Amino acid sequence: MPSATATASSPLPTGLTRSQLHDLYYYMRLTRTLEERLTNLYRQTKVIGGLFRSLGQEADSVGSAYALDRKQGDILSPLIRNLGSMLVQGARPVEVLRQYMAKAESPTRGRELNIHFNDLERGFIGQISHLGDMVPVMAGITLSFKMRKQRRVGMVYVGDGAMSTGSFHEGINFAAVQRLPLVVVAENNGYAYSTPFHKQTAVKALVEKAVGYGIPGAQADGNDVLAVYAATKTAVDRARAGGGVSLIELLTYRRKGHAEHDNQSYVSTDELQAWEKKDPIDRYTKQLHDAGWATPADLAAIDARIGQELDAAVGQVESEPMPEGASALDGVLENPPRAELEWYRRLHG
Amino acid sequence: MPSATATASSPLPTGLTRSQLHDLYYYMRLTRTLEERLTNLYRQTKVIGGLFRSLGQEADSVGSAYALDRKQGDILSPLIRNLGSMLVQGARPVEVLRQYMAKAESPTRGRELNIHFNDLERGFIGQISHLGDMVPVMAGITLSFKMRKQRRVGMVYVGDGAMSTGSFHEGINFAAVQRLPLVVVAENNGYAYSTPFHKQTAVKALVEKAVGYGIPGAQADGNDVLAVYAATKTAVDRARAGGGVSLIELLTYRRKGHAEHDNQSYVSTDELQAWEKKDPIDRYTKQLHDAGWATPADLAAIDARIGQELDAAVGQVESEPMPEGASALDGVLENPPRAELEWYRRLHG
Amino acid sequence: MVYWRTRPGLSSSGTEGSMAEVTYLEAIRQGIEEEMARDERVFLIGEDVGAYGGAFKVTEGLQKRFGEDRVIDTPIAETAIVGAAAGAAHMGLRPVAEMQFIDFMSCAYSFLTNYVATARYRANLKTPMVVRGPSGGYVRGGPFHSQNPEAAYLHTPGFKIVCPATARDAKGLIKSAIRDDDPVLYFEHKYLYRRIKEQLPDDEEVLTPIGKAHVAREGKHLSIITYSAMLHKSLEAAAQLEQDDGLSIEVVDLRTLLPMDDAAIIATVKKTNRVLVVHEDTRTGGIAGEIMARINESCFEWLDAPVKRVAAHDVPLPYAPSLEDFVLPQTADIVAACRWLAQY
Amino acid sequence: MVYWRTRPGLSSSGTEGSMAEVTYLEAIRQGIEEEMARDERVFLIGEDVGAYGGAFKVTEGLQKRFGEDRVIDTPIAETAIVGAAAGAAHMGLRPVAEMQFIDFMSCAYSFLTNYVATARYRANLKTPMVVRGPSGGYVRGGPFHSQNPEAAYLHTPGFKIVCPATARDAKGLIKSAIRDDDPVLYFEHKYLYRRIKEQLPDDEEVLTPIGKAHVAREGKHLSIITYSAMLHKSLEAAAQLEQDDGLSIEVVDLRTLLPMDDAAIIATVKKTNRVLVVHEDTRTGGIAGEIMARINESCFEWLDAPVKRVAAHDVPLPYAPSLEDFVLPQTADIVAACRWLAQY
Ligand SMILES: Cc1ncc(C[n+]2csc(CCOP(=O)(O)OP(=O)(O)O)c2C)c(N)n1
Ligand SMILES: Cc1ncc(C[n+]2csc(CCOP(=O)(O)OP(=O)(O)O)c2C)c(N)n1
Ligand SMILES: [Mg+2]
Ligand SMILES: [Mg+2]
Repeated sequence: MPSATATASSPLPTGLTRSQLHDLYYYMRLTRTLEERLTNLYRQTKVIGGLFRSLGQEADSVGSAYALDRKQGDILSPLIRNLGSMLVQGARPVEVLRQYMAKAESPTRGRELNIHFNDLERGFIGQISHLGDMVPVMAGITLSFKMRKQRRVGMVYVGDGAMSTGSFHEGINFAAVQRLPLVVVAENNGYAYSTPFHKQTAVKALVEKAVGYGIPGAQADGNDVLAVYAATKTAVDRARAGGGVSLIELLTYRRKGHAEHDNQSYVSTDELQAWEKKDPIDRYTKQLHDAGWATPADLAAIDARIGQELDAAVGQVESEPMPEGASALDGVLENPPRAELEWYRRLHG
Repeated sequence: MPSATATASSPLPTGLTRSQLHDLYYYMRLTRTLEERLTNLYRQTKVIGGLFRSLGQEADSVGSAYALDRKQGDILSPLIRNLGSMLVQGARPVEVLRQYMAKAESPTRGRELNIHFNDLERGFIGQISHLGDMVPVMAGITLSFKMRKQRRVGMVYVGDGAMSTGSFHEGINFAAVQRLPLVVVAENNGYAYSTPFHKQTAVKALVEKAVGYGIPGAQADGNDVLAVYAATKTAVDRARAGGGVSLIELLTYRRKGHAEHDNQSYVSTDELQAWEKKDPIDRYTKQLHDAGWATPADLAAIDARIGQELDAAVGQVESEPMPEGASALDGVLENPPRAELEWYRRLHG
Repeated sequence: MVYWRTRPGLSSSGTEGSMAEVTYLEAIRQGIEEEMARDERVFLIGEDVGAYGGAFKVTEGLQKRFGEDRVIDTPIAETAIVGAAAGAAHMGLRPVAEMQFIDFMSCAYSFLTNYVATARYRANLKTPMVVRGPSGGYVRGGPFHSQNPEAAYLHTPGFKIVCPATARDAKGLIKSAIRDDDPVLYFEHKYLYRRIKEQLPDDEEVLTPIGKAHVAREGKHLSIITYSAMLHKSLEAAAQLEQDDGLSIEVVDLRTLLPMDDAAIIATVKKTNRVLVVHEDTRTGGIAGEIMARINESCFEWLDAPVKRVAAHDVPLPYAPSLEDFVLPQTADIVAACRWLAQY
Repeated sequence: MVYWRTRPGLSSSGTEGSMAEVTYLEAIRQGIEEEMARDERVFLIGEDVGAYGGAFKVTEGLQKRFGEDRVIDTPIAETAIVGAAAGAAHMGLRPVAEMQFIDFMSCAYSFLTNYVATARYRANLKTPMVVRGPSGGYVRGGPFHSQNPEAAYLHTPGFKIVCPATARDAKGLIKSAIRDDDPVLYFEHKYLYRRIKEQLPDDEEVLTPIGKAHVAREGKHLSIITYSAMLHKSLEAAAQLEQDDGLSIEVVDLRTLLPMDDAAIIATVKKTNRVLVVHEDTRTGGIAGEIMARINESCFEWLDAPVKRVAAHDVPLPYAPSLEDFVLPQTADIVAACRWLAQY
């Protein structure tokens, strides 16, 4: 199909290799399959806390994160639906599984839920639940890049909903004034929980908000991983070159409820079906095939590899222990106040 | 001078009468003279707390407030530099003097400083110090207008500095989504305390922020009272007709320090002198004379009347008593918890 | 909503009228719905409260009944929510603002403490509004979906704070809160939402006065002063101690934290002379400190033992079950503390 | 900055080195300046802190010395300020964030309590940052320029909180705060800025350990536990009571509120057996409650009288002098309370 080829070939000038194109597929498929495994575990009540899916948004997460340069030490701040971005930055499925199952060896040792975990070395920092707050944090992280004259870039995700928060506004404005090397990825997936876009903001598109901060904005089809990559890469390059903050709006759609418990009663079947047809993985698969960048066998091999990886990971994590209760007490401060620890011992001893 | 006449005559189609034109002069002059009296009292250490001047910004306050319709029950929320707006809405100099001198009969009975006081009947609500917070409040007030299908309009002032706050963002966005009858007056006076415009925001003009909220924006020369009136009136009319929120940027300049204690070391003399030449009262006086809308005698009579009014007010207020200490205790809640009051009595009895 | 109606005569409370079994959550909804029906000035505002009926479905069906004007879905902007509520309240309306989780109320902390709490005092502005939402742990919600924010607001003069522990009080207090002329912070406990049920009268108005504690269990050896979900753990502990140790424990449910019912506190201290304060929130800076201070100030001579507190450990609340169980107060902790006090 | 230097030998503390008379405000500036000179990771961020030197001129001259990169003027956005500080701190920098008035810290309350305080615990992220600014009343500043926010933060695990009362501690604690690996809230008292002066060594490093109280005056009949500006009123009261009543009052300056120096509190209670807690903040939900709870828990048997508190009345602080004087604690209140306790 010529149209697909046209869409796919246009971003190629950004210089992706065949193996990188396969990478993109790998991360999208890994994201989806991992989430499917999590859904199974959730139904078996093995998941502690809610389960948040990014079904239909994998291209948005993967394509944008892929535009960062891991070797340069770029850092991104994902939201609950950016599992794909974290995987690109090197988060491992086994870590994600441990988190969701509250295992002792989980990155947060059973303290903070789901994908809220960090590794600044690999280049990701976990969000807190309070929406918008990661924007000022990433302003601070990129401020450190600027102060130290490092050529590193930061990326922060915000949903259509999160952009209504005061923290978003304060953080992006500060970053814009300071011309920090920050890419703000605005994920327009149509809803914030049950709230549709038009009850969230009176703008027609999130990219219009860039104007109010005096920064460049761009829009891309969030279900086209190469378009996402291209748009984000431009912004990342601009940031690295000292051009300051950009806002990239990715147009996509949340195909599941806010979390697994939400049956999406507020969404029409038509709408859902229309977006199912725009599935980013199906679409990319077709692009790869049509353009001859991957054979069905290539992709089947990737799928198989992912299946094996996840089988192993789930098997391993399921049998791991939960944390010891008393381990909950340490680590609030560098030097825990001694008197309080003694009191704990007395109470529980 | 033809240019002045041209500027002045253009807004007349908005339908101001000769006596209304005199009103505008009266309020601007009253604002300035009252502030000058306050400066004297401040130097005599009779003012409790800081003194905030609006020198050079009187047109901005007066022209915008004058666009409201007091008979319809419009309500505005002034900031510290909007004494003029409050006077237009019916605040009396004697109230302002009582506030600044912390008198027992002051509108807040000695509780909240300077012009932070309300009269919802007359149509003004006092700010709290936390910048930006009055935007959500005015969203709520205008929400009540909308819910009750009243044809009333609200107006809220924000400075170039206050627009960086999260509260501003949350409030204006909510109002925009709800299409509330609200006019947001953005006063661009070049500084927030010592912070110049370009360290506050990366936009070139505050009016650009309207885009990010999907609302109409307009800019006017804030030192031209008729231009201010015309721009604001358009927005007020739009709000009353159900057209929702507008943002009006008024370009002006803060000719004194942030408050009386601030010597403005961070401002160049050139800049100050340039703006002195654009003094809004001088300019309006000239307009009135040139266009034949007021004779020098008319204006001299107004000046004299103001002088007398203020002489009387200052004389009266100066001799008034401060509040009784124990009056500090009542009024935190509708029904004060009895036990606490008893405790107070015991302690102080 | 369909409530299971008990047959007349089966009603546990012994009143004559018709009764229905109502969960804590349904009780809140009933209270709101009755007030909305009774007073057209009452309206709801919050994230997803309309068509969706709120994250926990507390406001389910209300937009359908009362329209979009009276059940307003907002952007994600807690300061805008409480700000709009405050402005509307000044104009004579009676907003009920929902925080989707009470943890996000912190986003409106500045507005609430500086603007709302001071409005009457500094400006003679009436602000009859309610801020409500799900608080509390025991649901593996982690540090940002389990908070108990009462201590953060206790400190600011100008609020009333209520924390219902039973379905009856949940209904009675939301109704009183909506009718109150001052801002009321109404902290629901999400663990109780669907876990406790009560027979409530169908045809009689349930109103719980703000500012009045309730002796949930009479006793003579020792008093537990508590509120919200901890009432149930305290009652459990009291029952166990009666059976195992023959101890008679009085359990006082504060219900309202501000204004605090000093008279009820003093009465129970004078009766039993030994006090345990139990709350779910972290220990340091928690509500217990204030209660202990008041007891110490007003009836020190009546104490036969130090007042003790059982509270959460001073850490953000982890979500792993083993950790959450360790950090939060459990019935066994209350039992142990009571024994310690009884032997003192 | 030019400090007036005392002649050697005139120094009140009796040390050998060269001394200079330094106000509380200058002491803070010196502390910051020394740390900036010592450690290039330290930087300042806040509203008007640069060319203007801050609303109270605490940071005057520092941008000139250290450049715009290390003294950053920000938009009016407290969450952005502490957020940027936190992010930079994660990356190994050591930000000192100024709140122009501490009253505006409330605007960053959610970020501070949810993000900053929990970062180490939930995510093993280091956040070595200081948030500082002018707190306190007695300056006719009204409800929004006089606040004492310590109680609002005491309640959240994860902060250290310091409240210096003397110039020496102001310097010593800001330096320790900047070197600390955890977030420190540093509450200055604006009434003290230019009203107290002290001889400080020029050539010796002043470091006050975080977490250690200081016995500012030894005594045997009664203890006052206090901090910040109330130290001075307490010392005044103690002197007066010694002279007029022959009472020997011990005055303990907590200096740090979190972690609280339990050992020092217990020691003074065991020594004098009578305690008055004095703080400037409002009574209900204030710090005194926590202190009283700890005393009650840890040394109840040593008390010969109830612990009492002198604090501000539970109202937003009015600006009219007659009202502010009535609402805030005065030396006479402390004297009266001490007499009551001594006679108990
Ligand atoms: C400050 C704040 N208020 C409310 C919430 C509750 N909440 C969690 S996710 C969510 C919706 C988020 O929508 P959006 O930003 O569009 O992201 P999406 O879920 O669509 O990816 C809400 C309201 C929150 N986390 N933070
Ligand atoms: C949230 C908040 N932070 C800080 C301050 C301290 N402050 C008072 S006025 C002011 C400058 C305001 O500038 P702008 O909004 O431009 O108004 P202008 O003074 O120029 O009229 C600042 C920083 C405040 N009042 N509120
Ligand atoms: Mg969304
Ligand atoms: Mg300004």
